[in-house]
Amino acid sequence: MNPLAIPPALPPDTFLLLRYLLIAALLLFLPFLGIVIAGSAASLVLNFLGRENRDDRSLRLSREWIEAATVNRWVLLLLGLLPYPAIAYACERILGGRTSLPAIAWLVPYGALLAGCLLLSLYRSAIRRTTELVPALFGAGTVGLLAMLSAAFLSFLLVGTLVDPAKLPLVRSNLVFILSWHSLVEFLLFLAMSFGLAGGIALRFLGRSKAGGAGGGPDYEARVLTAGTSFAMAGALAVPALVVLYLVSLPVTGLSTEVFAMAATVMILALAVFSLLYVLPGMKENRQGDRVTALFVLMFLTVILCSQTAVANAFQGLSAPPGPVAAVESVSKEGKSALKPAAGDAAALEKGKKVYDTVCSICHRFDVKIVGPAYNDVVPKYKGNVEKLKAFIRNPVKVNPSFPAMPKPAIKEDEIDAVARYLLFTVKGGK
Amino acid sequence: MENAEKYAKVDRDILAAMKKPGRVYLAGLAFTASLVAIGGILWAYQVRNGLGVAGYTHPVKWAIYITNFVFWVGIAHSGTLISAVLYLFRARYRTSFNRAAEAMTVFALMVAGLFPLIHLGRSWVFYFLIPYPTQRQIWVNFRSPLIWDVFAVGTYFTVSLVFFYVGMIPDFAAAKRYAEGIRKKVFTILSLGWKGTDKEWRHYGMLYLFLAAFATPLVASVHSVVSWDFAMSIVPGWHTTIFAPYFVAGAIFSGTAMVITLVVPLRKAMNLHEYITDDHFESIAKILLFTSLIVSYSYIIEFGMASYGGNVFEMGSFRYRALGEFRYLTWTMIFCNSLVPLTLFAKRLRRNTTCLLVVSILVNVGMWLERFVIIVTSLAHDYDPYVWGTYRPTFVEVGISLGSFGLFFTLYLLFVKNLPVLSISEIKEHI
Amino acid sequence: MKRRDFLWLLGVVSGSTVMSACGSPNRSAKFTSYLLPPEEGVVPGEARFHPSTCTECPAGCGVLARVREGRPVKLEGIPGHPVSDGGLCVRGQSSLYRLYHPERLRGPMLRDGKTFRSIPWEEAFTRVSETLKSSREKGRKNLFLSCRTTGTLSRVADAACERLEIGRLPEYEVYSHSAVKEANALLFGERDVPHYRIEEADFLLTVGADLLETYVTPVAYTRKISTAQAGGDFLWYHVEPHMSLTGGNADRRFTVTPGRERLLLSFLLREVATRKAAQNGFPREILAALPPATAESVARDTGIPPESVKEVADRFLAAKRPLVIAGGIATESPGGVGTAAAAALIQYAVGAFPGRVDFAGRENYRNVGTLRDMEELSARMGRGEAGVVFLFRTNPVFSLPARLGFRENMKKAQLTVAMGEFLDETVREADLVLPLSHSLESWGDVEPRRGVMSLLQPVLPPLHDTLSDGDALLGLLGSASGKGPAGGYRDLLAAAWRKRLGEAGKAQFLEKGFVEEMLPKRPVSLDGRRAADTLRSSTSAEEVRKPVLFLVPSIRTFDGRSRILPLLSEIPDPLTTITYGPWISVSKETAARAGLRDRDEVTVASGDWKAVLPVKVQPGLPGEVFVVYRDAIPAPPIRTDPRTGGPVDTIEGVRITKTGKTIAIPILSGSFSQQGRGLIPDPVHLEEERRQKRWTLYPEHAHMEYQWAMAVDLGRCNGCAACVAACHIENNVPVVGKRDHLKGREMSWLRIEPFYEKGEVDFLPMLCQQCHYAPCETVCPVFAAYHNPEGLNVQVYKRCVGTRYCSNNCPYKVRRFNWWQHRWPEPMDRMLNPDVPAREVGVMEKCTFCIQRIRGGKDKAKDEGRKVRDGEFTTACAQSCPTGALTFGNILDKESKVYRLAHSERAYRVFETLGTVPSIHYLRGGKT
Amino acid sequence: MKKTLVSIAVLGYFGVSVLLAGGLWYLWYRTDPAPVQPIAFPHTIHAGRLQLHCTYCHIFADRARSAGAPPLEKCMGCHKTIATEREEIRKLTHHYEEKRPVQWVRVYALPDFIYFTHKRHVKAGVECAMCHGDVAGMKRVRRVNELIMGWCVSCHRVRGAPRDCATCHK
Repeated sequence: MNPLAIPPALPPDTFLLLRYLLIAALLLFLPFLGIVIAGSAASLVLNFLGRENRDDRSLRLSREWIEAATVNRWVLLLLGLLPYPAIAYACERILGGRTSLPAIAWLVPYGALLAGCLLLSLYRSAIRRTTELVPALFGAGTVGLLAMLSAAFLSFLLVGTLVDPAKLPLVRSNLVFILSWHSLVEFLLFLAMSFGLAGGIALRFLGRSKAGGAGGGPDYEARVLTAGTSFAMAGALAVPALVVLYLVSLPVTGLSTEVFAMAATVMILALAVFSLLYVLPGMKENRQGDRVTALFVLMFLTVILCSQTAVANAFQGLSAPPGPVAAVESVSKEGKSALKPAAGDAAALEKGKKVYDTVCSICHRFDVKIVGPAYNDVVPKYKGNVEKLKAFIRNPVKVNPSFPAMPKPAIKEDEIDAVARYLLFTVKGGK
Repeated sequence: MENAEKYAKVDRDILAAMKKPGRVYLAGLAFTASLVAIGGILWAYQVRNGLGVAGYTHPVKWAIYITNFVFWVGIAHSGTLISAVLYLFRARYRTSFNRAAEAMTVFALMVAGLFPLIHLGRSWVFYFLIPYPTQRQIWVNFRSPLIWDVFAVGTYFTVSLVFFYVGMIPDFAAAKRYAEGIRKKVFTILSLGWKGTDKEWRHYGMLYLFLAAFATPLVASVHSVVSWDFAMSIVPGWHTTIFAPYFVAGAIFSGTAMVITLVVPLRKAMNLHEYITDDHFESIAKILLFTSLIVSYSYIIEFGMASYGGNVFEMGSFRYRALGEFRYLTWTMIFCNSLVPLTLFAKRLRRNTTCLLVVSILVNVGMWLERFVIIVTSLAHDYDPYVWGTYRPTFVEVGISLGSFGLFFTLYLLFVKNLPVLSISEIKEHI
Repeated sequence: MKRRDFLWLLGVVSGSTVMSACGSPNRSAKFTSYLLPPEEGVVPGEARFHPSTCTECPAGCGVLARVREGRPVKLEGIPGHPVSDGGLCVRGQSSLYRLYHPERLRGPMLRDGKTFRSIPWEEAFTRVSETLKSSREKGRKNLFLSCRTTGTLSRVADAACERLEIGRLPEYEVYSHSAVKEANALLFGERDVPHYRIEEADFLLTVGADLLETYVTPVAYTRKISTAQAGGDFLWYHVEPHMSLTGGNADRRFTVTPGRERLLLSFLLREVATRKAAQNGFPREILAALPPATAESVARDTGIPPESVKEVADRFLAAKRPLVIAGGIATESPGGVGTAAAAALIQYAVGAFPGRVDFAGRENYRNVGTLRDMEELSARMGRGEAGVVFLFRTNPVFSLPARLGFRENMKKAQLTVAMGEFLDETVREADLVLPLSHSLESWGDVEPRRGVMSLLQPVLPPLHDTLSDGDALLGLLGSASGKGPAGGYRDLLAAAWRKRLGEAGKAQFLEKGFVEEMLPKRPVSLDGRRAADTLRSSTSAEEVRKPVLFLVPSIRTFDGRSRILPLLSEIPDPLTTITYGPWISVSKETAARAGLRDRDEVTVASGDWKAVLPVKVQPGLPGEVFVVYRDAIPAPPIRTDPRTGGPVDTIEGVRITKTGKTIAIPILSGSFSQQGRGLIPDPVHLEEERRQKRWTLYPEHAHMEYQWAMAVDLGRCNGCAACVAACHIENNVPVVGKRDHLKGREMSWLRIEPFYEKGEVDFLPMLCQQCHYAPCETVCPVFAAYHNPEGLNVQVYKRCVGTRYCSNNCPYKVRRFNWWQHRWPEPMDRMLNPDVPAREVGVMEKCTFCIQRIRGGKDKAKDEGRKVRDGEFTTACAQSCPTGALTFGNILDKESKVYRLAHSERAYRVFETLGTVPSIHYLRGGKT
Repeated sequence: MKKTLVSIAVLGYFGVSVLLAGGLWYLWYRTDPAPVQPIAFPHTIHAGRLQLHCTYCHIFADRARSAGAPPLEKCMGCHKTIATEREEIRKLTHHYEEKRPVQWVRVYALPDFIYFTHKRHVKAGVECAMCHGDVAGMKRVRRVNELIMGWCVSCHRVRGAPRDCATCHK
């Protein structure tokens, strides 16, 4: 694309719509992705440990957790794969003009996502049949997790490009410039919240089923409690530091008081989680699953809004001006098109045009009225009488009450003559 | 059965070192700590006022700080040498030194790592030296030996730290049985749940061997790179091909000396006579003697090359080194590094720890002087006679250097009281 | 008038042009909009040049003041100026420091016991006029003493003195050249220094006159000599009793026994008269008056080897257009007038008048009085005859010998009114202090030489509450006589100029900054008898007793008036490389005999006068001869020459005693010898270096359009250090002070290295060599030092972390490190060149061929869609060089001057064996 | 006991991070991208509705390093007669009559170690809006780009403009 061209402006409302679309999609996408990642990670680890030291409770927990995390494979595919195209579309449109990312930049994460979903669902169905996994399936799960992680990270990189429009022209020429600290930090923040959320889910849903089976019973519940709590706490405690880092890593143009406010909100939410699970007495015994989950979902919402506000700020005022250049051009063109100079006074007309451009055009145009009236309305009144027009220009008098009196222009006699001729010549019906 | 007792005894003897500290120890600690404080204050003073407070002059723009850097990196070497290399050679006497040596390596590197920063004109922008993607879109200059330093020393530090830690894992396990309170907790965590099963020992052996093999080449590489700081420049007196082997030998020389300087008192203070015997000292002394001979040889070569090289600048530089205003330092250095160690040809002296202590201390002094002489004299009289100058250190440099020694010994004292000073597991092996 | 408003406006702006150092300004950062559109052609951020005249010494060289945002930031010579022709000496370059000096007088002050209290100008004037009246009633005489004044100012002073019945005393200059004037008066009836057209001579013999340093108008002489040398067959012999920079630069230099110069000259005169001038009617009685002498006897008396005496004589006779100039230390010793007379007669004999020596364009020293005049003044004041005594820009308390008791006698006057810029020794003693503006703040004109008028014009509004010289005088006149002339000094000047030059001429004068009237050459008539008497009367009674101490003017401080300029004490003295003095130069043999080494403290005594100074051993100095610069010794023990009334600056029979202590003085040179390292190589050595082949592992630097290079002609460089000062000012190089100099931490980017080989001195300007394979670049870990596409070794100050590795690895040691955060005291900070950032503490800095000028030049060229033309712009050092020793240009351009020079057979590079391939090509000097 | 300690510690940690965020906010606020000007000059009217070209007022944009603010005389050229009664115009008139230059608040500023010239960029065909954004659409001018090195370098890369450090670093 031509580096000299000023990026065309998106119509404001389109921009707005796109951002709403983006927010909605992310809101569907991220928490879900988070749950899946954290849940499957937990499940994998538990499964491994369980098999290592023959611990049924771990195995059970691992199974329940992956089930809770990926409600079933359809949901997995649906929520995992549907919102992404929307995100891609929105970003592409917003970027549009500044740069267009190569398709690969969009497809790779999508592929990763797809693969992740499939592998994880494989793992899930396997673990429901038997907790004693064959290594292959366990491996499948692990790879799926990694795929999910990478997908998440890549999409953060892509969405992150929006926050730094100044860098966009580079992105296409060499993709490495997508790399940015704030994407990384945001990703970490996302992970923290995901683990918190997973913990909340665990507290809410796991270990409820009184159905015995291998390793049920109260100590199992205790186990769930500890696991869930520690996840939620870890998430909550990690959040504030990461938020601060996030603020640091945001480009300055992205900042605004709102952004800071939202950041603060996130911290407060985290604090709430902490106090629910630790400070407030007796809260720990009866599980706080639903509350914690809610809080973390709220955090997700706030963070997404926060980053989108940053995007909005970054793009504010960055677009083509409603070309005054173009306007001036058009006028002069109009001038040219109109005047068919007779051999002699071509020079004079040129001079007149110069005077017009430098002096008169501040207040007058031919077609529109700005400060002063449009020439096409007033000049014809002189019926081609140069002297009369010159006299007016020499010392203007207030004619039309609806306009301020014209100040005495600081131009020399010959210039007055030239511009007067030019006007009379140019304006249709001037002569 | 009786083995068990022996093992228990070993545990007790060695861990006895970690009993409550005595007055002398505390006094020593207080002293070294105060040195650190002084050094810190002086550094702050220097940062605030600029490097002018140091004694630098126009030609001599590197001096004591770089001397200390090279000195400490040199000290660091014996650690890896004694533990890794001797481990590979299956040298049994190593067991009594390796822990002390490894600790020394790590601490010496910590101290050494500070000096490049202290010596920077603008220490607050040290991060310019680290290669990372910044918004400025500019990288470090990989041609510069200083960058090689950053990598070399960094790698070396990481590896020796890991080596040090891995070596201690079983001992932590042992130590946690005797320790109590917070210490027990820490040891428990550090021992990574070491149970001492055959499987663990098998893996452990593999890992340790690998690390040893991995660390060994570093012995050569790191100090070669450090020597290239000088050899790669065109300063007469620095620009020599023999610098790499010369410096490596020197490093091992000084390192070994430092080990002796540390272990002799250590053995006395914690009466570990039956674990650190005179045979051990004798074999270490042999290393000392050997490296001393190499170093002396390098001296001869240096002066030889200067004299028959026919390069007027080189000649001038070495004439100044030998006869200039720093000649006393030069000759002291030769005395300490080349003559004094010759006494070790006598077996009786090799086995006499006091004698060894004296020699080793002198060698340390000598080696420090060597670096000083090489750096300062070469700079003071280089190419253009007009800018020939001299150098006198100020209290700032002296204070900071003392501070560095303080830091080193503080760390070391803390080490002997808080970690097993001998490799329990290996001693047990050799029982 | 218009520009002054504009200046005023910019004055407003300049305050706010300092920007915050971070990318986004904070709320306090402001910028100002003009009230009126700036006048045509004025573009903010672009420099403008305004012609004016340098007033650092009486020579009156033309300067172009480079003005940015209403502040002069650099002074450069005006090309084509009749005096300096584009040259400017080290003092001239530094004189910006005088303008912005923090210790300048800020307003009129009245003595109040021991101290002063500041008063408004009106009060000052009224007080003066009242005292004038009262003293007249008391029958006391009001006196006006000034430095050498010329042009309109002189006339105004005369007029004012006449109107107010103030006795205008002969002007006072430390170096009044009274012996030369006296001789010329006796012989030709012209009491003045003639104008020497050295460029027209083919053989120049100088006796004692330090043409290149301070003698009458040094820059002019420097230019003339280098023009003559460029012309081809030109020889320059120098005879002097000590060792001077001038001597070091002559083709041959002979040391003569102090006070015996006369004998050599009269021998020469005899030779000339008998062999050459006999036919063109040279008065016989003069020949008769000459003491009989043979080459041998002269050699015996003067201590110059006979063959040399012969050589001088033969050369002189062989020359077609010979010229001899006697002056300086040779004429300020006993019998100086004899020396001067002999020289003048030789000129006459060889018919140098009026072609090469012309009184038509005399140097306007006629009104300058002698030491005797000052004795009288002091005596009159002592007798209480003096009423109001005006001391106008002069510092007699410092420069007059103590025996005159000037300081004490000042007290006896009714009111002493000191007019000057600083609170110097004299001003401190005065009762009333009237501060004067710097010449860059005031209108005026000077006439340094008959027929040459040079303009003084303000380039910035006065920094303090001061008046220009003329306005101050007019103010006095106005308040004292009730009615001064209408309008200020400026109108008066305008009128004067209009009268002298006419409207057109005036306009041209204002634009060019000078006018030169072509005066007809004036032949002289010689009074033979008086001449003969003069020669006879210079008897052998006028002998100089050794050991002798010479008080000589210094190229850095002239007669001491420039010693307040901080920059000048940072720039090393060319011969000794000492920056912060004072010191006494001692010859090698004397030092050896007395066991003196550099920095040893000695007491120098003569009669009841004594001083304590550190020693510097000076090669080339004859035994039993000591040299101290005039600025080092306040109230020096100089005698008055009974015949001329001028000063005798040779102190005879001094006693030098070693105290055993040492005094720390910064001697920058680590070695006066090249240590056989061929910095200034002999051809042989050069050849073998040339034959070396070398190769590199790194990719070659590609230079597309430009590769900047410089040629340094060691044959032309005379070590005057003007370039050093220029570099300092242009690049905001800080003045770091004595403490750092003692540690060898000087900051100058450009230094001049003197190297002595058997008494002869060679100068080697050393600046960043801009190597093609630069050792500094490869070792910088952060690319702060890198090679730019135009062949410069650029230093990015903001990127530098200060490892100082680059400096270690630089064989030329031309990189300077900021050991401290250097600050410029208000108002000196206004002197900073906005195109160059002030470096932060802890970064390395260096010469980059004035990259800001390169940038400007390329910008201009680009606007006009062309490449930079050769010589379109040049570096500050090259611009300042009075002899044109430095040539800067684009070496890729085969047509350029630098290309030609770099490929001449004289060209070589320093330390070529190292393979750094510098862009600076030195041209081996070789005394012709 | 232990519990309270831990909770205090954690609360402290939260507090610190909130404070840090506050500090960052202050830092950002100090360099407000849209500062209030002594005279509320609306670019929306002049550059927007009247469609005056930037160089009409910023006359030096294509001639010198700094684009320059218009001399008050220029403003008065029109505002002697136009909209004289408005509050802001009155301020302007006062300034003009009292010969008191207006002290505008900087929106963009470069550090003093940077050499930047508008002329070169304008002549290279960089539209003003590339860096200053849609000024015509701003009632109060807002900084739309932080002039940080990476930003400059990016553009120089894309356009193949010189990337020699000495191009911009004094």
